[in-house]
Amino acid sequence: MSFNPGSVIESILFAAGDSVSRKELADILDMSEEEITKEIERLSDFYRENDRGLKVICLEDEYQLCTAEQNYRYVQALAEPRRKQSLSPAALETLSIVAYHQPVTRGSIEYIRGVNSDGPVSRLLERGLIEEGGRLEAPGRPILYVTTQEFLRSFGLSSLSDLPEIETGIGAQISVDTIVMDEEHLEEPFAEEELSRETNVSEELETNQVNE
Amino acid sequence: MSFNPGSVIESILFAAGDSVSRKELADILDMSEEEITKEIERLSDFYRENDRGLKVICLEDEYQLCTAEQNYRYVQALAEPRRKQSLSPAALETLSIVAYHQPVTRGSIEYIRGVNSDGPVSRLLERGLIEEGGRLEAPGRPILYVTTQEFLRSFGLSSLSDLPEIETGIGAQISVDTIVMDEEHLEEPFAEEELSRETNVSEELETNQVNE
Amino acid sequence: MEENQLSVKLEVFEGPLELLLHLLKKNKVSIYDIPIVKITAQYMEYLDAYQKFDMEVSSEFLLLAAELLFIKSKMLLPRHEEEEEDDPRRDLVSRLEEYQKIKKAAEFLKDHEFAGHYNFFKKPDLIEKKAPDYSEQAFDLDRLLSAFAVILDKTQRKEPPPKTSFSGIVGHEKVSVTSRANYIKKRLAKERRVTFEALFEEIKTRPALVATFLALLEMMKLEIVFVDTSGDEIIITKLRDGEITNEF
Repeated sequence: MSFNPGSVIESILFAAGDSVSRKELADILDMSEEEITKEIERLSDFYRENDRGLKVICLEDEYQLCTAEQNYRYVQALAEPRRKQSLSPAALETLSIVAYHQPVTRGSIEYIRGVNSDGPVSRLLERGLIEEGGRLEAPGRPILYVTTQEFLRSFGLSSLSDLPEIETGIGAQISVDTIVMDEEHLEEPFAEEELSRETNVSEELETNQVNE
Repeated sequence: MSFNPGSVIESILFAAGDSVSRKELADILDMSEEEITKEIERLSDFYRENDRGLKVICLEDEYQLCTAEQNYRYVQALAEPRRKQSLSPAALETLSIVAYHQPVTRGSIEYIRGVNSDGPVSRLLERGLIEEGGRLEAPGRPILYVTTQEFLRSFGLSSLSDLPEIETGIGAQISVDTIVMDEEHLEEPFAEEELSRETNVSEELETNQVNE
Repeated sequence: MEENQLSVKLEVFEGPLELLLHLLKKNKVSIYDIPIVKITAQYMEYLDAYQKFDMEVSSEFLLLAAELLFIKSKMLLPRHEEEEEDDPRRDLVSRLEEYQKIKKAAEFLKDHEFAGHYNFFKKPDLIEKKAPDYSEQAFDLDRLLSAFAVILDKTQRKEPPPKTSFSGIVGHEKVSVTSRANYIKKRLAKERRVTFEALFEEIKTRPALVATFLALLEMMKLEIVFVDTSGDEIIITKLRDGEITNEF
């Protein structure tokens, strides 16, 4: 494999876990400091253009790798592992469908949502919010899904009959909002525009903390 | 900017600096564990295809970031010099026994090796390649040893299932551990009889050591 | 000379089982067919050689010697046909089998001993806990309410009567709190931090003002925004994304 300065710098900065001076990088890679500067710029561009989770920061004439700020809150979640995680809009949609149409097959869920729902279904199974409730007597005997007791507990319902009635002609259109969660469940959905905003605010937050 | 799971995983693994379980990633990203597995594969491919300086390693069901080996000599220039200290044949033998028979007691190790193994066991404990993994529910409640994540990392294994199956040829493979620990092995023809004999031999060995 | 070579070899053995395997290999016999008389004799020779050179023979070697002698004596005794299955060597064979297996495994590990040597790892980052708990922070509701009163007062002067109760207005003009929450979110996305006064500046009608204020309070409660009443100005910043789904 040919010598790839960007790759080498990435390895060095990663392993260092701290800032490394331009001079030191120049020495190790046997390149001039100007060349190092260019390589760093190239690496930064690469990270940005490919939407990587890393970022190079420059501190005087030292460089350091850090996590990209748009992923701030996920990294933060690492420090608080017991935090109750919110469900994604996809998972909430899927859960609504199971709640209102149970027992229901994966096929029906996908028909209603109009997209493949393997991910959300597995996620809900893992979280114990839905479970298998038998098989449909039809070709292939597809699994039927039902909500669990854990579902009732999590959403503060004492029974499925506590679910609000939905007056839509077509039973298919169930909006996420119809299942109103406890406030703690009102976690942020990862809407596209939301996320980009988040970036700004994270920066803002950090700035604030520094200033305080 | 849209939600990019690969980027988020990269940030998390970077910040963690240690292995992070698939489950924890699934919780933080609100994705199923299968989806996480796929994202990890995608990230690995991305690193390889773009000749990055990083690499994702899998340790059972945990993931960790490390530097790519092709940049080894550059990173070495920065880091503290690493000694490449080989393990003695005795330590390698002992490590093999722990790897294949875990959880395993010192008594069983000695029975299989036929010699006192205090030295190699301590050495492996010091190097962090094995660790205590509970006690055997038997008289004296002897310590059970298991291999560590460091063992997998050092030997470049993703999982204990990466250890090759060792062919021994004809005959029932009877060892202390398989008989004592796994009940399924008790189905082997001479199992019960063996058990009583082996117990005697182990005891003999231990008595010997005490006398020394 | 001959004996010297022998002693050098002796030192290399990890244990009695390795010595035994060595003897079997030298005699080109399988572990499943141990010529016990011959092997026992050779084994004893080795131990004698040890002692001759005043080298310490560990108890394990002696233990196996005893075992070999025991097996030998058992095999020399006349046996009944049906007892064939109970070969006195069986126990030893299974141990040798297991030991061989371990030797092979050790070879595999030896080959991979430095597989991970070329990867470097990073120390964990110190991830700050969400240091300030905004909900717990001293918050001056009175100050916020009086600030809002000032804004309402200003609008009232601009806007002619009739006056109605807040809830009536909200209901009547159909200004939803959710839509006002979205308005606040948009402002925060654009400006990052907004002063309380600036937030209400462009709002012209009382129903919208009240709904916006309610939305702000709700977003504070849900920790979507942080309202800082400690400084000269009341500053609103966003804490996280979030929706207000329930109308009230």
